[in-house]
Amino acid sequence: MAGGAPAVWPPVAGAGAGGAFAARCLGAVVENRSLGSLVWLTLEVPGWPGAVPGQFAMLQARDSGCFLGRPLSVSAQYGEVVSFMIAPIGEGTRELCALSVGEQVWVLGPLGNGFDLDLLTAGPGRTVLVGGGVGAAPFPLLLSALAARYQQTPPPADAPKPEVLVLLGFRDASQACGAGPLAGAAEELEAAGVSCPGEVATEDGSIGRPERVTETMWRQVRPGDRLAVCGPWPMIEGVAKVCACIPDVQVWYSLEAGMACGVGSCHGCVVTLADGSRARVCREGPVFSSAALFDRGCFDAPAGGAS
Amino acid sequence: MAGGAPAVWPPVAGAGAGGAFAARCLGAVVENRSLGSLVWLTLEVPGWPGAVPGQFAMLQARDSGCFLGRPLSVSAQYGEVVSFMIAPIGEGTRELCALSVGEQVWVLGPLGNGFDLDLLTAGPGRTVLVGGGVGAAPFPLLLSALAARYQQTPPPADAPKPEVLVLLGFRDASQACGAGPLAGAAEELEAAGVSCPGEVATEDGSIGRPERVTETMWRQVRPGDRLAVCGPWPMIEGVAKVCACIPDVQVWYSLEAGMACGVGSCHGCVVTLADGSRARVCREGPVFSSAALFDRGCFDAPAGGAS
Amino acid sequence: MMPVRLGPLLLAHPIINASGTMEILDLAEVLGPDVLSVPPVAAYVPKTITMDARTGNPAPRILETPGGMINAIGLEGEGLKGFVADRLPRLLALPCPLIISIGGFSLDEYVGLAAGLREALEAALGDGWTAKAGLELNISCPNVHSGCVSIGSNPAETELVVGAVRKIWPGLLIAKLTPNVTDITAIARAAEAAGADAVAAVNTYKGLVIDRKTLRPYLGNVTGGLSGPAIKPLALRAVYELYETVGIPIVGMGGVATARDVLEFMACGAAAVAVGSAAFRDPSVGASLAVDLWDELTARGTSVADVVGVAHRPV
Amino acid sequence: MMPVRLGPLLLAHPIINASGTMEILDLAEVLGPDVLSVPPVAAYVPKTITMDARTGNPAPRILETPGGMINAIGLEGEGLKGFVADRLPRLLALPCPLIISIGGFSLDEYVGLAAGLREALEAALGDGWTAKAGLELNISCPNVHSGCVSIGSNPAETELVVGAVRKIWPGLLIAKLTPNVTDITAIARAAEAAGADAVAAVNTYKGLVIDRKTLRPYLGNVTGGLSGPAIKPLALRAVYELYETVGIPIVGMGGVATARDVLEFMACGAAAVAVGSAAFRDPSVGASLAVDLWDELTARGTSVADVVGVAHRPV
Ligand SMILES: Cc1cc2nc3c(=O)[nH]c(=O)nc-3n(C[C@H](O)[C@H](O)[C@H](O)COP(=O)(O)OP(=O)(O)OC[C@H]3O[C@@H](n4cnc5c(N)ncnc54)[C@H](O)[C@@H]3O)c2cc1C
Ligand SMILES: Cc1cc2nc3c(=O)[nH]c(=O)nc-3n(C[C@H](O)[C@H](O)[C@H](O)COP(=O)(O)OP(=O)(O)OC[C@H]3O[C@@H](n4cnc5c(N)ncnc54)[C@H](O)[C@@H]3O)c2cc1C
Ligand SMILES: Cc1cc2nc3c(=O)[nH]c(=O)nc-3n(C[C@H](O)[C@H](O)[C@H](O)COP(=O)(O)O)c2cc1C
Ligand SMILES: Cc1cc2nc3c(=O)[nH]c(=O)nc-3n(C[C@H](O)[C@H](O)[C@H](O)COP(=O)(O)O)c2cc1C
Ligand code: FES
Ligand code: FES
Repeated sequence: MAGGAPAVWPPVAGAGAGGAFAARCLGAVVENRSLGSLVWLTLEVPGWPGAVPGQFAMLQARDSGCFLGRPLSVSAQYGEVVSFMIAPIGEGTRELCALSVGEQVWVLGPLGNGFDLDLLTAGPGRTVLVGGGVGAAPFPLLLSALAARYQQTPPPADAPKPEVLVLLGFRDASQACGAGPLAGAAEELEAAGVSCPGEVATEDGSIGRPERVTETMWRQVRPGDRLAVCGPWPMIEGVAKVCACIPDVQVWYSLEAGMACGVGSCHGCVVTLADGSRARVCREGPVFSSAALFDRGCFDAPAGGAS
Repeated sequence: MAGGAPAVWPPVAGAGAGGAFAARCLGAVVENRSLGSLVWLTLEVPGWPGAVPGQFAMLQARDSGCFLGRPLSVSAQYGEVVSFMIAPIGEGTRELCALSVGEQVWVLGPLGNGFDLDLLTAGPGRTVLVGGGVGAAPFPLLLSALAARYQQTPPPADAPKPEVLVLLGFRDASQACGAGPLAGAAEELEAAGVSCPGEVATEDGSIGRPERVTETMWRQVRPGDRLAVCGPWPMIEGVAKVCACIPDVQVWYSLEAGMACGVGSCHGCVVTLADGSRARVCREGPVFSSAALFDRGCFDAPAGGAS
Repeated sequence: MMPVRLGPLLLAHPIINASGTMEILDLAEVLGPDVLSVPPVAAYVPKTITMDARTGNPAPRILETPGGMINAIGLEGEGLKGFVADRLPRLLALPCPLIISIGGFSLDEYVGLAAGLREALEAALGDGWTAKAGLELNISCPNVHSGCVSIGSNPAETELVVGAVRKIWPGLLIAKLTPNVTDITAIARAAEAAGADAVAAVNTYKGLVIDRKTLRPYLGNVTGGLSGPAIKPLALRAVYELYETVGIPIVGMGGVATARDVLEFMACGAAAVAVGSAAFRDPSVGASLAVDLWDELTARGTSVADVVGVAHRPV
Repeated sequence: MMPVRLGPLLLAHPIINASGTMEILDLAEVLGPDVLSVPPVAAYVPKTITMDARTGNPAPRILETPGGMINAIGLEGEGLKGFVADRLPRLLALPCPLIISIGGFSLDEYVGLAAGLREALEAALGDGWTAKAGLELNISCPNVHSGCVSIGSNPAETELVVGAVRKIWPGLLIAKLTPNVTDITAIARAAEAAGADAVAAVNTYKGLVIDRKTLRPYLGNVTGGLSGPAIKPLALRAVYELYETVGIPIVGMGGVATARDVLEFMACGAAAVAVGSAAFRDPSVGASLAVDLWDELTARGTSVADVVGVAHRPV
């Protein structure tokens, strides 16, 4: 320990750029599919270790004009083939959405905590997924993981058929195409003996009910339900207000925040928790329980928020 | 005149972005052809007014990661279809060389003074084109213009057959592919009754003579010749030293310089002239006579230079 | 839509050019005379005029950098006499006001430049000249080795120079500030106290680039000034702080490239906004900015008057 | 190849991290423990430690800007006690030296932080601790509203703080300078006179970004610090000027992203070079830089010793 400087330089002789410890790797686009106003981008990512649903990766087009990567939820994975659902809202996401098959992307991940499937399926209530806009991105992976789980451990034959309810809110029909990739995973669930109904709402009424997803929730969410919620902060607040009025619901929120590093280094992505402390969305999150986020476990005072 | 503020704002009502005065226009790539290590990029440029040989344009890929355009000589033009010969040496030129058909490019030009064909063809001597590397870029257009000129005003039948001699120096065979586009224009000249011999040298000897173009010049250039020279500054100096030793040659040099604007606004692209004054390569050049550039019209003291 | 008032000058809209970044007479020759009859800016600012003719710094003088560029031109120019004889008459024919930038290497030179210009303007236009032409004191050029920049980094010297020029210059008087100081507001207060009608912020940030081959300084002048989008956050902060400090109008600049940039400068407190380096890639960008700004303001249902300084007010 | 000496510390190569840009213990949890056994840097610099725990500034705290980023973290952290109890033992297990950054809001706090760390280091390592751990005085953070930044923009206060810490700190002592001053060399001279072993330059450049919807300041803290490639020319100039002014080693930083950037800082005079924001997009960039720098030096047939300061010598 004394002294402490390793004797050789370069630290890992002959290891080439990156040395022994290469955090990012280059993935290659294998599919770029348009989903209305969103893009379903599939990459082959060498060495991808598999993500927990709700985890994300920092993506950056190889010849990006941006300085930093962008956090994007893992939407699906089959071995080293990983899919993302991307809304092209700014320079970084537009670059990614414009990539053609064969072009390369820097991938750092999977990152963050993800959803806890044990907690989401514990107890007699249903599992309810609530997504706003591209907030639906983690749900295909989450539904697949739930299906795999029920397949491995089928519910007791005498118990009531488990149910996973999916409530999605979009701006318009073109964004609602983001619901498409959930269909396959929902079928996997049905095949595993779990019913998986869903409802779509759009703000402009162009498809589904003309309402916000919080209004759908008033009709659909019941005491005892366990919710996985993902969307922009205003929606998180809206959902929390609804949940404050329904007894005995437990909620896990996946938050958005501007991120520079995604790995806990910059302290840029903080959210203020109910106890006044600050947590990094990329490390302690992106998934937070309602108890952690809101006083008395539900939204009645502006505790903070990531934006 | 008093007061002086025009009464309306926006200055040109309803004119949309750019107003009445739009300096740049968007061209579209119609061909991207590889020429060894160079790229022959052809654009359709709406409203292209036609360039004098030796003029250049400032090009910038539409979604460029660079801040500024890059100066590139016009290599060929047929109406609004304009070609450039580009060496991908840095970010700006690499972006341009990577463009696919249909992608767009900001074009500002044609700019600069260009070569004076009257001067280049006056007198009994030959016209000699000397190019180093991608310095050959303006020569296809220059040869075409010379051909057109001889076609319009054929040389008197009793005069000796006029000659345009082309001497090109390249780093290696892969750069020497840049000589290709000159062949067609040379044929035009021959068809116009002008002989157009040429010689290629490469530094590594991989094609043509294993020498520098200045060595070729010692063998080829004769008293009375009129030279159009284009290449990087070290070559310009080398050529000037040769020319200092051959009586009665007149030389016009097309210079390179880092440019921000290409239109005379930034004063960034200056060269120091023989009289100690500074000239903008983009406005007063890029073509300068040996008399303007060098003391006693030839290189014997380091007068300055653009780099 | 209200025009913008800077001292005795009235500007049709808030977009002007930054000194040293647009040679409008060259543009007319290169791109056609339209640029003179319908200028892309609401007031034209020529490159800083010095007392004597200067050849400027040795090449190379410019290089692109990440998100911007660096330059070390070194106030090349024909000097006061040449300007007055050669370019001033043609610039006075523009259908917009003129803001003439001057740079001195001593207090005497600033006063001499102002006096010379006043004389020329009076001769050309008579008494009404103050409605046509104003003055910008460049006390902030980072690319000359003595003179103006040291003045601009010292409040006392700034007050002295601005005060001396103020005595003999009844027209618009702008002090152009350098950001290469610990506290730009102290310089601005000095300029205001000495009677400046407005401050312009910012000039370039002093930087250096290294030649990748030789590993020596790339620019002939060793150091240069950084400009372009890279510096926009720094310039916005300067304008924001100035708005909280001085009562006179601010001409904001530094990295402006889009109408949103213009809005941002106005929100921080700029009454007028200058575009500089972005005009190098597009000489007509001023005109686009004016039109786009109009559209942006209309879309937001607001006006120039309401936007200026809005960043300082609660939502 | 010679290692790099900074005071009593020996670094295996010139690449370290910039304070506040790498949480190596988090990295180990996220990316695997290799990062602890083969760190990507030659010395590890934790985020600035303050006396008391701090929650830092309100969100949002970061935004990408052209060629870089802006941040206003506000020295969030567990405070001295938490650091000593929780992280210090694990950081001392790294196979490389530790350079601990501290930030105070008064002279007493700086001295208290140094004393506390000295005590902890002596307890953990005995007498040999100065070969393992050094101190960086952050007198330059632009994102807190009192304390350290005002110290770092004043030569006299700098001399006072550095001198007071020097009295009780026998190990490596670095003063980290702010570039938001008229003359960074005056601050560096003060630090050198007070006994600093080295200076680090630069911290971030004070800037501001505007929320595109509300047109109000975007960052919770209103202003923030600009970093990344956008500031590299500014930082190079600071290092260049420091090398002409002080005799102690310079730790250069600001926009480093490639081995060529490292070379440029070394050419300007940096004995060691820190990578900051670029590690956000690639946490292993330090390791790549070290390897690539080795290759670059080999290709140029030169060495660290020959390259440092070469920009000041004729070709
Ligand atoms: C854990 C996590 C998972 C995510 N998963 C997904 C996903 O699966 N799919 C997806 O499409 N998105 C996802 N996002 C959001 C995504 O990361 C952002 O949309 C993306 O970073 C935007 O980058 P950009 O360069 O396209 O836009 P930028 O231009 O960087 O804009 C980014 C955000 O910052 C705001 N912003 C930028 N500049 C300003 C300014 N000056 N004033 C005000 N606001 C400004 C924008 O409104 C926008 O919300 C996720 C985010 C997080 C944190
Ligand atoms: C009038 C004119 C006509 C031209 N015509 C052509 C043409 O037809 N075809 C063609 O291929 N090229 C032509 N050029 C050259 C061309 O403009 C340049 O190659 C181009 O601007 C390079 O831009 P870039 O972004 O690719 O490289 P950059 O990275 O911008 O490099 C540009 C130049 O600056 C130097 N440079 C950049 N940074 C540094 C540094 N830190 N240290 C040292 N040197 C540095 C490089 O060596 C290079 O020479 C012409 C130039 C002029 C002035
Ligand atoms: C090439 C160049 C030349 C400049 N010359 C001058 C000048 O002569 N006088 C002056 O006051 N400012 C000069 N400036 C500074 C600009 O006027 C402006 O303050 C600065 O560039 C910031 O604006 P920008 O980022 O939009 O370019 C010059 C800037 C550049 C890039
Ligand atoms: C998010 C962030 C946090 C930082 N925190 C600190 C800090 O705690 N202490 C410090 O001395 N510098 C801090 N800095 C400044 C960096 O150490 C460095 O000086 C600066 O970012 C310039 O280097 P770069 O351009 O490579 O990032 C921080 C920078 C960033 C971007
Ligand atoms: S994004 Fe850097 S800490 Fe979360
Ligand atoms: S490139 Fe701007 S003056 Fe020539």
